[in-house]
Amino acid sequence: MLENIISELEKQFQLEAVDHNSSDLVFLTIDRDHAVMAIDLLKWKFGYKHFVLLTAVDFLEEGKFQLTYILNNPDTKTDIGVRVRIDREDANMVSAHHLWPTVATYQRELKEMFGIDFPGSPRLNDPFILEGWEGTPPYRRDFDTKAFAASFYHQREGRTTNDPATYMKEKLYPNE
Amino acid sequence: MSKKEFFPMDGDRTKYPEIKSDGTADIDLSSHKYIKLWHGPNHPGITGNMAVELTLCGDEVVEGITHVGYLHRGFEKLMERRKYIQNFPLVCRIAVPEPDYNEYNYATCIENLTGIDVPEKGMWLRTLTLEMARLQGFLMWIGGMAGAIGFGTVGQWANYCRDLVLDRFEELTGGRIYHIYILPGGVRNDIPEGFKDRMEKNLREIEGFMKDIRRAFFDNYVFKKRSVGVGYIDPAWVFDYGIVGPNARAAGFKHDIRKNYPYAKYAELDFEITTAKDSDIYTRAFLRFEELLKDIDLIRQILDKMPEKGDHISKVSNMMNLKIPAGETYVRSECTRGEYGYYLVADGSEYPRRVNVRGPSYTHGVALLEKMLVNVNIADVAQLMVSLHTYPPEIER
Amino acid sequence: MSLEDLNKKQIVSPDGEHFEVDPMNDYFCQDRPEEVKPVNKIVERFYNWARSESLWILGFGTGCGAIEMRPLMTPRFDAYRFGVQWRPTPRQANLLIVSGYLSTKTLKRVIRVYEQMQNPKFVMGLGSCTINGGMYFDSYNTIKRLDYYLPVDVYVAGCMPRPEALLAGFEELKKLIKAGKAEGANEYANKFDWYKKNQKEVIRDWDMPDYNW
Amino acid sequence: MGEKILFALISLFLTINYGFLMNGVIRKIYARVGRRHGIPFYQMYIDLIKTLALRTNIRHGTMFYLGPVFRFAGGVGLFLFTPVVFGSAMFGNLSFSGDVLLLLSFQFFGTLGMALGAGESGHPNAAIGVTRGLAQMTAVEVPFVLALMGVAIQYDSLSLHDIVAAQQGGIMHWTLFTNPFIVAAGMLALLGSFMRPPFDVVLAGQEIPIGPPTEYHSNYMALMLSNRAIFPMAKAILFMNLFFGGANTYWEMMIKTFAVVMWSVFVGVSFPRFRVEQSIRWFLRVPLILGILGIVYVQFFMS
Repeated sequence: MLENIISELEKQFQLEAVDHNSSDLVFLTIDRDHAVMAIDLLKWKFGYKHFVLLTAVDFLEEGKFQLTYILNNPDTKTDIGVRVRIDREDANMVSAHHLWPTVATYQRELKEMFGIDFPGSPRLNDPFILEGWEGTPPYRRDFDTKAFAASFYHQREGRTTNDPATYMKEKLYPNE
Repeated sequence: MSKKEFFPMDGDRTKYPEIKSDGTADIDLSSHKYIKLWHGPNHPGITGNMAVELTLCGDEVVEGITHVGYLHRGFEKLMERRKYIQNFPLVCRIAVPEPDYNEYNYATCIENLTGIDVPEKGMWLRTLTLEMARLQGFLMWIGGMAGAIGFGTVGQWANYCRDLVLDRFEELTGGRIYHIYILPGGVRNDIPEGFKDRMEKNLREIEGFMKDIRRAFFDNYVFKKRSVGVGYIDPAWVFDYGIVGPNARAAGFKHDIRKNYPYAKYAELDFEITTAKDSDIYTRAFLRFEELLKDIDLIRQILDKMPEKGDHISKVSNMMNLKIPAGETYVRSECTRGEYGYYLVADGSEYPRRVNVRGPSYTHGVALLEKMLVNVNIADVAQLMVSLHTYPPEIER
Repeated sequence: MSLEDLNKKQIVSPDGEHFEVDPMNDYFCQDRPEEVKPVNKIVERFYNWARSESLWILGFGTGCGAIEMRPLMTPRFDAYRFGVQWRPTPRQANLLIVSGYLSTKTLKRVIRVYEQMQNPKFVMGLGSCTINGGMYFDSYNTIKRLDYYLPVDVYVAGCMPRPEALLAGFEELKKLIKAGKAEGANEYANKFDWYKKNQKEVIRDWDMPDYNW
Repeated sequence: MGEKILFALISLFLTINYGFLMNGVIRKIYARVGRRHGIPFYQMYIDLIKTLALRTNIRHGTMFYLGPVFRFAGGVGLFLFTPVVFGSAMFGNLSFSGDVLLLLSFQFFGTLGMALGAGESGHPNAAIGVTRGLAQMTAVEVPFVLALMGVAIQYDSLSLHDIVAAQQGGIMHWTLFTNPFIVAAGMLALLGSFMRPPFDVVLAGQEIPIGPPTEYHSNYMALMLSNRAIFPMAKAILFMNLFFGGANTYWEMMIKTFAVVMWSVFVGVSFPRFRVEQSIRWFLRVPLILGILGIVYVQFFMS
């Protein structure tokens, strides 16, 4: 089932990688410019009409963001994850809000939390979750939340940190 | 003078507000025809800590904008800097009314990527907790629904029933709200002795209350008058707006993850997908009520079919510093609000690269709610929100 | 609300009348809060008894602790027995329960709500996250200790605190009020500058008046 | 005359306390239906003291202050001109011939005053609540006035004293049995003016918190709490006089008013609330028809 769709897609697009997670979940990697077209095709031709989620993964070491669109076909009960690698610098992506109105919400969140731009997406620049945030978008991996929290907020003294494995061993099984 | 001219606001209300060419509503605030009103965050008629910015024309909402983020703690960021096992206390706090779904999804993500097996009894116990979580979630929801239209009596009864379920949760897991019961490889504790009898006693009491609630609430003239025909969900919106769960089933979309994508032990249980037609507030409420009754039945089935003996958790070596090979997976389950999904990306280290939570409220509470708020009476905003069963922490995490 | 809304502006009434609105003066009271000393000791003791026996909670669920509010007010735990009631508007409430972690976005609303409550007013911090950040100690969006931003009378520890713990918290608060030690409103007035400094350090887009009544 | 005023004040004092305790009992009943223990029955007094004990208060202008005063005055006025106990010098109050008309205006007086006050408070919730309240009150007045007219026609008098006098001499002389239609219309109208579900969208906690009293606190709130004690009592006494044969002793009054109030309480615990336009439509259907039937009955079958 999924193989047919993938071979169909391979005819039209350059699939960079195909990872079979299980019999009904497969992840594809498509380049930035063709990804939304492929999603369009998946939606209208192959019946992947339920949009599950859109999120980004920060691969700081490679200088890339990975956008993941997970689509679900409720009839065949299969999922396809479309992965797109985009540059971390000047991150932007083709908007997919014309396919599902609800995608605009995900794109608003990604814009705010990762700083990924989706030109043309409605209300993209309205504050969504954060208020008055300045500096690095918080979900980027180079934003150190602990250092930020320690310097920005008033802390109560006396907090200690333990390594869970050794601490648990000391407390619970001191003789082992 | 015709009736239409005499009552210009009568007739087809969907024409107001007029839509401009760019798709936004034509609302001129300086014309003094409109009132801006914040429904929340400090408002008893709001589901959790979120806000809806309403523009009113008379008693009618012409535009609603959802504001979320009041509960944002940055879970997905915090999870990236904790080890896999350390994340279990975090994940359950994403959705407070039903924390077990978070634990289940997250644990299953880890199991999928590492190949940890779950023993038979562990699976049954997981199914039990998930179903109990659904039951108490629906009970709380009925309380909220009744409260949203000023029916405190039913709200009290429903919360009384919920406390009975929480008692059993406490017995099974040790926690009232947060359980941290489901771990990779199974569940934390075995089932206590005599649990089944006590559960049965509670279920019987709840069923008795449900009979009363059905008579007092769902057969209530005023409630029907208030809710029939209000807050209609067009079946055509189901995919556009990512509607899942009872909201979609009430619109006629036969989709239940427990049945369509059987997880845990649902394949061995006997139940049917509840569907309805013409999703208005009453239909959705009644559908949830029917699901609640089915949950009671399912809990009985689970307790009957659960094996007496067996391990509840498999041995996992080096759980504290669990390393997961690079890979990604998506796991879904059916909570009271619909599809609850976890997307986990592992990069081979002891820390997850990314965990993304797909809360069902994410689509219900923002895009869909904003659409449905238009042309709704201001008095119906609260019950509309409750009937969608939005829960803000899922939206912002 | 944004900062621009606070600037002076011209408004045309429906009759075509022009008039100028200065929101800072017209909509808000700019006066600082002032300490109000109790007048008579015996009367005050009687009043304190009444205050302690009639706690009106503001119905503002700021965090996940709000989920235990329903069991608290419903048959199992029934806080009404102790004169604890629930009020939807800050004007009539005198007890603010900060139920759990506060993101900076909520903190702003909580400060406004707190300032709209009338003296005497009490604050109860619920959960470990209001005490020292709890499990969100490294979160970039939640405050780590509540007492730097609002005067807290009672903390209820736990994550999350059970309704029994809350009832115990009410009893503790009642004792404090009866002893005349719950003077949070006066403390807020006395240390107003300090509190405002702390609040402004955390809330980066301060787009409201310094004191909202 | 001076004696009369003194007696009226005494009966006001007694009845306001009865009202406070009654409110406590009502909340207790609400709690028991919801399987709770409920607040102490004397909680209303503590609340009153506490609201008076607030150290600061915000005033939004003169009308804001006068709103609760008007409301309280409306409640007290309604009470003072209603004979509490028939034929008693002590509890006869300032009843005079034609007082039914005065009571009608006192009914609305408080609501109007509250509307002005809440409007001045500047809170949108208060304004929305007040418009709802006025609209609903107007709809409630229609069956109520019909019932009142029916009673006035039936006994050929506009004096409550005469109306009660005409109902003496056994239970079968009560309006309840001589003309059940107008009593039904009046009792349904009573539900609307008591601000309990299903007609309490004015003070709805969830839909619009909490309507007109949104901005009120401290002394203003205390006045409104007192009004909540006296106004339903006055209303219940009025209904008792109109429909249930008045009272010959204070105890009889207490029992009868308790029954009248409980009627609204029992309806209140078993229904959610209507939207305002639904409740207006409802009042303009069933109670209105009953009221007209009652008048027709009085006109054509009783004379």
